[in-house]
Amino acid sequence: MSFILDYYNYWVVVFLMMAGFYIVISANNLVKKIVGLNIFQTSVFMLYISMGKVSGGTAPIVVEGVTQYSNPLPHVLILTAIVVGVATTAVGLALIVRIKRAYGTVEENEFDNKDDVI
Amino acid sequence: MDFLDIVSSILLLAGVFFGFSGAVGLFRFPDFFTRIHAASVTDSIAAILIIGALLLQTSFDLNTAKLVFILLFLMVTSPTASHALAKSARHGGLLTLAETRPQDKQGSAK
Amino acid sequence: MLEQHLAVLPIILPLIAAPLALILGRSIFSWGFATLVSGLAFLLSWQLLAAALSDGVLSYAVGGWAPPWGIELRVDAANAFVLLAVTAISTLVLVYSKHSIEKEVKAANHSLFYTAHLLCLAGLSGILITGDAFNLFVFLEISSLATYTLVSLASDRRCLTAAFRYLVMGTIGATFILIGVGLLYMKTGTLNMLDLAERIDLYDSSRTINTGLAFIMVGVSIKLALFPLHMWLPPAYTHAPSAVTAFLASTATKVAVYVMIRFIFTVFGIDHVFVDMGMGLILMALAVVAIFKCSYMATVQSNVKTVLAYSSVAQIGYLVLGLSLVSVSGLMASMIHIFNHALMKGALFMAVGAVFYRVGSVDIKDFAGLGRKMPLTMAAFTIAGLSIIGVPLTVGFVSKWYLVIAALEQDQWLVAALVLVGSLFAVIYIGRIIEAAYFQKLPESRSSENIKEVSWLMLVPMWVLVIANIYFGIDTSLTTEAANSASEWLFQTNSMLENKVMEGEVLEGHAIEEKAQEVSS
Amino acid sequence: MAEFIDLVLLAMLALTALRIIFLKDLFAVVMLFGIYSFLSALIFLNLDAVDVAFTEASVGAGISTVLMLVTLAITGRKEKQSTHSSLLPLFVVLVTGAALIYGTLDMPPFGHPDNPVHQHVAPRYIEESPKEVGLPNMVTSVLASYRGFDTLGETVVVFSAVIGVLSLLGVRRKKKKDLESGLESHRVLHVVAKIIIPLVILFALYVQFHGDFGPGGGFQAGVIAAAAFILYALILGLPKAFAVVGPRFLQWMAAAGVLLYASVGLYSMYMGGHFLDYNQLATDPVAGQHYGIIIIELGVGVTVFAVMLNIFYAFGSQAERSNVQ
Amino acid sequence: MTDILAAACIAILVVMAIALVRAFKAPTVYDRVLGVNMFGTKTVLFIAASGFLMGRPDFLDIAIVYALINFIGMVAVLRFFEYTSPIE
Repeated sequence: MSFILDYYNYWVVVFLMMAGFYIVISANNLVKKIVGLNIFQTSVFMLYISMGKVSGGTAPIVVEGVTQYSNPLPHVLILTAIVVGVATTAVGLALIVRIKRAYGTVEENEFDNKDDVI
Repeated sequence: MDFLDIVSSILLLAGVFFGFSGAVGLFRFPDFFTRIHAASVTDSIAAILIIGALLLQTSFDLNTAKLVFILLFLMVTSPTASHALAKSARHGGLLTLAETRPQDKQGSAK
Repeated sequence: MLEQHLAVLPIILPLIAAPLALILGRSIFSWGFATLVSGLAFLLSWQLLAAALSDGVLSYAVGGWAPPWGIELRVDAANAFVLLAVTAISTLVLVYSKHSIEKEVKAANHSLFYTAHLLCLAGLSGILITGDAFNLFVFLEISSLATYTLVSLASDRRCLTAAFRYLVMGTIGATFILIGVGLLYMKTGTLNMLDLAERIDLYDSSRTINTGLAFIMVGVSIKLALFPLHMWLPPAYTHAPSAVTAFLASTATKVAVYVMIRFIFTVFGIDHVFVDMGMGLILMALAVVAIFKCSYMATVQSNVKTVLAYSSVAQIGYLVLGLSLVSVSGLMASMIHIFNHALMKGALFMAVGAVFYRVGSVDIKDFAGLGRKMPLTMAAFTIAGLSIIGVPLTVGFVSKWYLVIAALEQDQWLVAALVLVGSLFAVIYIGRIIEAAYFQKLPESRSSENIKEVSWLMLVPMWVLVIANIYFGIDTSLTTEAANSASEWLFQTNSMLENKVMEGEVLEGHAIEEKAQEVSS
Repeated sequence: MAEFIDLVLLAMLALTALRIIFLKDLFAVVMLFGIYSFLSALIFLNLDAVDVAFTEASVGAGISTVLMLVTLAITGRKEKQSTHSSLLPLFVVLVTGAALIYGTLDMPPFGHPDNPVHQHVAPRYIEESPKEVGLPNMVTSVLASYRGFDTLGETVVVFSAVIGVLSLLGVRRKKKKDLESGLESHRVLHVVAKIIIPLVILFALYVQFHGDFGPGGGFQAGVIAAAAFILYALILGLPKAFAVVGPRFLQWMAAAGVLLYASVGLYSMYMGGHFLDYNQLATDPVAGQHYGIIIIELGVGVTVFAVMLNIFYAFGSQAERSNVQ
Repeated sequence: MTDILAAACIAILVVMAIALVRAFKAPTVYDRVLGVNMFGTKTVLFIAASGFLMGRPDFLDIAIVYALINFIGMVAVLRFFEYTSPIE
């Protein structure tokens, strides 16, 4: 039982990651692909934040009378990673808008048919 | 448990009760306009009660100010959002229950 | 002052220059500025290589915080050598790109192009120099975002889908690296690569570490377009503007190969990767398949840029093959080939870009008769093509020579033979193009068009690379020396790393020593 | 209690993710993605990552969702039936997931204070940073000082994003007043927006300068300030927003923020320290750290504000164009 | 007091879950938006209450952000409806 209590968090996070990953590689619609990519990344962020947690600890902002803090380093890394994620999302969505203008569709199989694939 | 705590608990429980009734209303009412009515009204009252309860827990510091800010913000935005959504639904062509019932057709004139 | 900050300057110079190039706004100004900055970065990395060759390793603590608490930049012979190639190519491509970009990118985007180029350069330099696993991810994303932008700047609509595919694949790769780094961090509590190396071995049999290794390897393999994960590369290289293709083909994947080398040799240790995990065999198999499959694919394409793109994937096979041999000479062959392949592919794509500039498309049939119309361009193409094939007196021959020697050293006769057979494919795909250029007549429909040689601004960088192809093919002392000391250095740190495990907590003391030194200086 | 909340939130997340896989209506997908972001921010909050929760809520649920909605307005909201088989993706995902589960087996237990993560590098941040850097918020200390180079990289990533979006979409300055109206018919929204927007900007300033002591900082403040302007543009229309802050100016601002950040680093080099060594900025190292952090947070805030708003402008003007045609 | 706060937090979580179900499956697209909106406002209350439960009430800033983002999301959705026909 303690085994499950120790790891359930990671397992659910893995499930979430894989759900996002599945959407990325199986979706035919480009917008949905980007949504999947975001879910995938957000779930990876949860993996990082989970490992920074200390049971009984509190947020890493100094308060009188608290000695046990959670680890601030993963938080810093994930702040950076979130920014990277939104930057990628913005560029990806901009590409989708242009693809819609150029091909009239955002379904992967449809614009593949419109060009001779190399 | 002193007096403030008791008042605060009562407010909290009342707020939760209204929150529940709104959620039930979301499913139980027959058409969109009645549902949004249930949701938005209870949303506001639940926010007032719960944040009011929390206000009693603070000791007049920055947190009090923040809570008041949240309360004001919710008071302004939540009804606005509901109103705008209902309006948008109306413009989008959604009909009330009375209008969709054929026998009430004559009553649906605005 | 300069010596003290030598390690950080190649990163921050283009990083600061990028916003300035945007502010300059006018195409001509940002071009001149970007070229100047890139040239300066080249000079700096020359200095850096000299310093690394004489002093061994340069460590720079950003923000004055000693590693592992702060971010460390670490320069040794290996990454200084790759950095030199990257900055050199970047400068040449920038010189070349002025006219090429005028033709292929619409005018409003010119300053954005140079900004993105500088960002990409800054990202690549950062990946090479940083000694921090997470910092590597950040710079990887800077260079990737800039790359997606650069690829999508072409006027053909197909560049958009190519860039999108690249974006999705690239982001998956980066996320895999992020997962891998996270798993390592979880087990070790550190992000500094040197410190990671120390602490990983304490948990040698850990399943978490092995999974982390696997994820980093897969992520890096996507970035370097190793065989089954290369699908993003051919469309991206084919449809990107020619100058961008020349830059990316000769730098981006090389940097990714370096990242792989770095993780294997200085973080995980070869014993762990090759002996315990058996990655050597996997990498070797994938490399051989890549060489054959993609060389074959290159022979059946009609678009010359696609031909060269598939050839690039095949060449990545050679790079990975060298490092999968796990020997100083194998690694040295890889390091030499990183440098040499940058020279060859840079020249080839520049020549193709020149053809595109005059003719407007680059199908093989469009090359017919160009040998007479554009003699200098086609001569450059021919020499660089011979280099790809591996004809003696070119750098291609040097690379293949060392690769075959390294394979024979380990009695891998089959591998050596396969390398040579792979070259035959290169004869076919390069031969088809050269045949069209010199032995076919210019079609009647084109004879009225005014096809002539391109301007010197495009020819000079192209020919600099061609001459470098020949020069380093004859005088191999610089490349072999640098590559040799780089690979010896990598093996040395690797063995140091394995010794330290025996001695237990030695690094703790070492780290404290370093910190003390910095405080006093 | 924290574990219980964690479990409930994780269950909700899993259900949301599953629902997103099977939904074909992209509008619903984007709505659920907003919820997904909100929920994950709650998880971050529950796991003590206050700053991360702050960022995820404002970026994931705010900016990303709004951008996705604008994209949907251009591309249409129905996903078509996929033709290729979903077996190969499923296989890839199962293999990857199995590898990860295999990796979890040797992981240190969740939340245990003896884990390597809490033993090696982090203790110095927790114990020393309030003295060395002098800020109560350790996340800000690590972000801006110990790992300031990462944050410079992060700012440059944001800057690259705007370069990419501008080169792809551009921002049209052409004013089409007769076509562009915002939410003209929603009078109530107009009034409410005028009350709220100044408050939001005030809140953004609070977050910017209070980030040293509580959750927040340059990045979050930039996003919130941008959100205020996005609200303005959504309700009153892009031309009116352009009149307040034009895209050209934003482009300049984005560059200026990065340069401000980098110039702190250059100045500390000039003063004889390493790049981004704030100790050199004043005679007292702690005061130097404080100056350095305030300036670089300002640089981050300026860049992020300019970039987020400019990206929205670019998407918004595209949506209007498609509406006209 | 803590017990009642904890009970209230759980109750708000349940309300959130109900709103989530509405967002999953809704008769009209407006109902979906309504569910999302309700989810958002209840989240604000949840954060406020749980802050007091955890003894760190200074995190109310996040509740403010949630309220703000929720509103912006709603406005964006309304704007989106002007571009496309929302009736499924």
